[in-house]
Amino acid sequence: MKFAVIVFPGSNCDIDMYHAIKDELGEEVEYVWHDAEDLSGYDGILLPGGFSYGDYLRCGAIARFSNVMKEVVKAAGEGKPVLGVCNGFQILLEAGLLPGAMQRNTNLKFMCRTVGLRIENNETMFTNGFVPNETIKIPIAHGEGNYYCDDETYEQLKENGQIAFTYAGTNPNGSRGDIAGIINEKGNVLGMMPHPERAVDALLGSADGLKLFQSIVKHWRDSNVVTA
Amino acid sequence: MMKVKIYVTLRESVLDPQGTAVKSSLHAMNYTEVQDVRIGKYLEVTMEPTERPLDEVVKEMCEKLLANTVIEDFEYEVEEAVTR
Amino acid sequence: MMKVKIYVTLRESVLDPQGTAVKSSLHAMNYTEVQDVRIGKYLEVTMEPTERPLDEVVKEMCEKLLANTVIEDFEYEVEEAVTR
Amino acid sequence: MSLLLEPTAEIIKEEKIYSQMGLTDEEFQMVENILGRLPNYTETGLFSVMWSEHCSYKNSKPLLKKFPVTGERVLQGPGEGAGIVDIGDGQAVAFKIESHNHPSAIEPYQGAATGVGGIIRDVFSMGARPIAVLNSLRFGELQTPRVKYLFEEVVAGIAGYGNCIGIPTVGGEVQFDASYDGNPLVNAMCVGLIDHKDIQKGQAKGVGNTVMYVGAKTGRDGIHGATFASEELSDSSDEKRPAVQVGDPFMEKLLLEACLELIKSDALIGIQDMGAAGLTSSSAEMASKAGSGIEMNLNLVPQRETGMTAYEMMLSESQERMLIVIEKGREQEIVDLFHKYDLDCVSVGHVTDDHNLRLLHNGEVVADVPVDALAEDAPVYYKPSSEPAYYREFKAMENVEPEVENLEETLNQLLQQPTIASKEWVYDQYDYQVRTNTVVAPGSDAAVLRIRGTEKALAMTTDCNSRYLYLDPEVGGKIAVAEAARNIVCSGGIPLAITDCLNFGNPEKPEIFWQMEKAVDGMSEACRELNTPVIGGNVSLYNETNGTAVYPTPVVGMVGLIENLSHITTQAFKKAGDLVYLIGKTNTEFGGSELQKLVHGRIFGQSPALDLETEKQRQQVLLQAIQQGLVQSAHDLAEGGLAVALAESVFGTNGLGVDVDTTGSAVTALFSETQSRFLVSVSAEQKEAFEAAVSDAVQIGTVTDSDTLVIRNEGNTVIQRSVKEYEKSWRGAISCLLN
Ligand SMILES: Nc1ncnc2c1ncn2[C@@H]1O[C@H](COP(=O)(O)OP(=O)(O)O)[C@@H](O)[C@H]1O
Ligand SMILES: [Mg+2]
Repeated sequence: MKFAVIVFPGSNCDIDMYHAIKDELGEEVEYVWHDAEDLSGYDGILLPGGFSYGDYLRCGAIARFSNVMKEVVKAAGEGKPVLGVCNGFQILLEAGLLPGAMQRNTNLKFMCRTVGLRIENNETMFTNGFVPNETIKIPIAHGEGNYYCDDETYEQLKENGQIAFTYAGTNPNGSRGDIAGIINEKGNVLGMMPHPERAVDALLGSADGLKLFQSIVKHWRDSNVVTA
Repeated sequence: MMKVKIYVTLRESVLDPQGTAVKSSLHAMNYTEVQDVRIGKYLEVTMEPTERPLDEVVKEMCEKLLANTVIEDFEYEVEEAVTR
Repeated sequence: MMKVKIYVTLRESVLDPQGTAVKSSLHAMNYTEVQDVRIGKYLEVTMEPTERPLDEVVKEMCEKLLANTVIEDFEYEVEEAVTR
Repeated sequence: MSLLLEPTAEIIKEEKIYSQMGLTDEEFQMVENILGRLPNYTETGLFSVMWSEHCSYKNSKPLLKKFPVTGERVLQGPGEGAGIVDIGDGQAVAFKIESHNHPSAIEPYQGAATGVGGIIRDVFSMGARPIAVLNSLRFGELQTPRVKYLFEEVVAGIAGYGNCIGIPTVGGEVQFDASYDGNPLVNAMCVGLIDHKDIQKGQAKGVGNTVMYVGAKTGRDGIHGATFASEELSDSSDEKRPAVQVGDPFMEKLLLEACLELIKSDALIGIQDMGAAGLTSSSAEMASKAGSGIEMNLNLVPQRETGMTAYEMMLSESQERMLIVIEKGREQEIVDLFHKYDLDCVSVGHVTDDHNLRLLHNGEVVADVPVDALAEDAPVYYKPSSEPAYYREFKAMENVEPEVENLEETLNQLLQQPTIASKEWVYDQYDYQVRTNTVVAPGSDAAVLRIRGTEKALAMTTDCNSRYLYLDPEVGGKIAVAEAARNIVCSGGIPLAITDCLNFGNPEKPEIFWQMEKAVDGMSEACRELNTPVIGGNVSLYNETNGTAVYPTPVVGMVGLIENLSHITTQAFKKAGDLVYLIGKTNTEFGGSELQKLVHGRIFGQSPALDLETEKQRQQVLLQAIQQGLVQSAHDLAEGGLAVALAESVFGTNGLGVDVDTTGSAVTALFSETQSRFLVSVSAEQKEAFEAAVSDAVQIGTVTDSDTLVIRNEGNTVIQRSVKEYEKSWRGAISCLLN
């Protein structure tokens, strides 16, 4: 399986994402610059964390107008897995690929720590490797991870099983319904604040995030075996 | 040259954590008359004359980029700016 | 009840990285008429009648907390607010 | 237009306008002699910034000469953006520390943020990829709203810049003391990795080569920042406001990536960041180092504001800019490289052979001065030094134990002292993980980062106990270096070298100069003994508010090499049943200690003693034991002594406890701050092997699974309290003080 790590000016978790895929997952991966015109050669699209365009104005607001985003929208439409982590999640929200918006953490501070995440839906292409309600340890590092959506949207998210992860234990940032990650209705676009790519090596504290990437590969293999 | 003043505010139904924090600070500083604080953005955009009607252009810029209409409202005023 | 609208802007020669980034983004989106963007804060403070003159109180709040006068200027307007 | 307002050369002299810029009468006379004529306004400005303490080290140069600066691993000593040390396999580590004290006192968020930005530029201008930043902070007591504001904003500024640019902030220290009330200290350190072949120098070589300006546009920010940094703060310092700069970490991220791409180009001759004194220092220093000259046309400098004068452009301290020299004729490829990152890159001049800095503006020569006079040949002063009366008084005092009634509660109070309390409130705001190399995050002794693709890692720390330095600058200076080395060793690393930031008061006062002199003597001796040469640093003087100096605070930043990932060790106990050892004898030493401060509300007497030979021997033996895999956890004893070290080792272990028995007087055993001691845990199976390896280790107890901290003295239980309770006090203390 071949992944693209999209690099916006100001992305800074691009390298981490790249190494997670290449060194720990063992799949093909390439960096793709924000002005790229074509993503058709990739099977999965990864939007890494960081501060695209300095997070100026609003997180993800400027990046969403990059050239490559048209291609990301197209890939999402084709059903390819699209994963946005942290700033990548914020960009997906700004681009309208996922519903809702991000606000500043309720304590108004950036926070970096490892938190517990509950798998709310293990039947997605991103979570099929987890058991239902499993709790995993994944780092967060963000200043604006306070997920907001209106009541109607929230009910829909719940009903459709679009809530992929919630914070287990204390909600660090005030997000609605303890939401840490959501998927789109079709199930192929995931946005999450925690950083699975930072949890792929026990030396650094946790390897729980690796299962997420393995889930994507497994789903891809399964569906490609059928069509091949 | 035109100067467009744009005010971006959080929608009423959306909680404003920053405003709440500022309100408590003001109370702690004994400004007890303060009932509520809402914090938004104030943008000054200097523009050359546009081909399309200015209102149309400004509104579009706000909707597309300057405000996130999922949680924010915007208003604007246009001022004729003096040429420097 | 009074509604005080406060505009906090960066002082003239202070660098505005946000404004610069937004300007380039608007250019990239083909709003080439945009000459300059400066980004500041807009606060709406609802207040009960004050004992001291309102102007004095608001100015003090701005200087002490709401604006960072080392790099920011502020202006405000007072509006009689409707009681809710 | 404002050119017309600039005073003429004659008026500058007659009305002593130069003195407002910071030049003395004698210095102005020197300038006149060098030029053989009167300097104009711009030229006077060039000399005044370049001859400020911040750029010229005119008061500290004689002292800096005392530092040992060479060693078998040193590839680049002091004098460039950052020092560089060999770590084998063609790789090296580049690091440097720098102060941003005065800007942070005026505008704490931007002051701290631009301090971080500046030190990062120093490191990548050497060609190194920055891999970590650390900081060392000093504030007044966390009691007044002003101090709380400074503390919160400084931390937010460091976080704001470091997080955005995506370099992990992995460690540091924060101490609180009334002497820093009006003059906080904000020191930032950056560590970078580099391949030997990529090492760059800030040199303008090759007559005819092109001088290019890259990065952010120049505005009127921070004009005369370097001069400002060389003055005492006073109540009117707020009027210096225009000296405050705003940082743009996003721009710096682009500049960083572009410059690291640039160093791979053989068109590059030299590169230097525009830090203090901006365009002036970068151009003059690059030319002076290469024995050449530079001519620039200031009309070509990218400008953010209209109507800027030559004086303003040359003295501006706008951030996120670099000056580079490239081979003539290859300008376009360099321009293209920077344009890919949306950055300005323009040719502004060329290298000459006349050893002058010549500036053109609007078709006229606006300055023409010898570069050496600006850079290398700045005046040097040998200031008078005199031993302060307080020192003699303290020296004569006996070491006595403070009186303590309730040891258990005293420990609880010590754990809440902001200097000892958990700094989680601080480092929770720093992204210490980005780039996924951080193996030991903040919260242990030194931070540890693995070097991807190898089995090696780097340990790094900043340290300085300024209370000891106040009581005895020479011994305190030694302790600062030794403590940093202890932290490296406890993490499993070989101490390599140090960078230092000398934060002192006004050097024109003989008692302050004496403190500097003694501190440097002590540090130099420790560096020699511990084989950690000084590869770079920074001096920040005039740290005074309304005439009162801060404690002498020469912050030590140290980097160590961990030869194998398996050597990485932390301070936390690992499992119940492990044996707890204390290495090093304990004496009654309370001068400058946390207990003395707690009990008496002030510090006095003698600082703890330090024997460098013992220190070195213990560090070597402990490091060997760690490398042989005989040690489960290691922690040096610092503020608060053994009791605090025990508590810190058991915190965060989720249910472990400890039970130890001490000998001698309980107060001394628990809280004395005798130096060169370590707390180590060892698994029971390795008891013999460990004891054979570390002969002066004494077993004092065991790790338990009781979640209780038990300390006995001569068999009597003096402390028995739940770890959770102590941990709560320790973890919550700082946020509690802030609310
Ligand atoms: N300003 C800071 N920034 C980042 N980490 C910090 C800061 N202050 C303290 N820390 C971290 O907290 C831990 C304890 O600090 P400290 O008590 O100074 O340790 P030590 O006494 O071993 O030098 C260390 O891991 C240190 O890196
Ligand atoms: Mg330590």
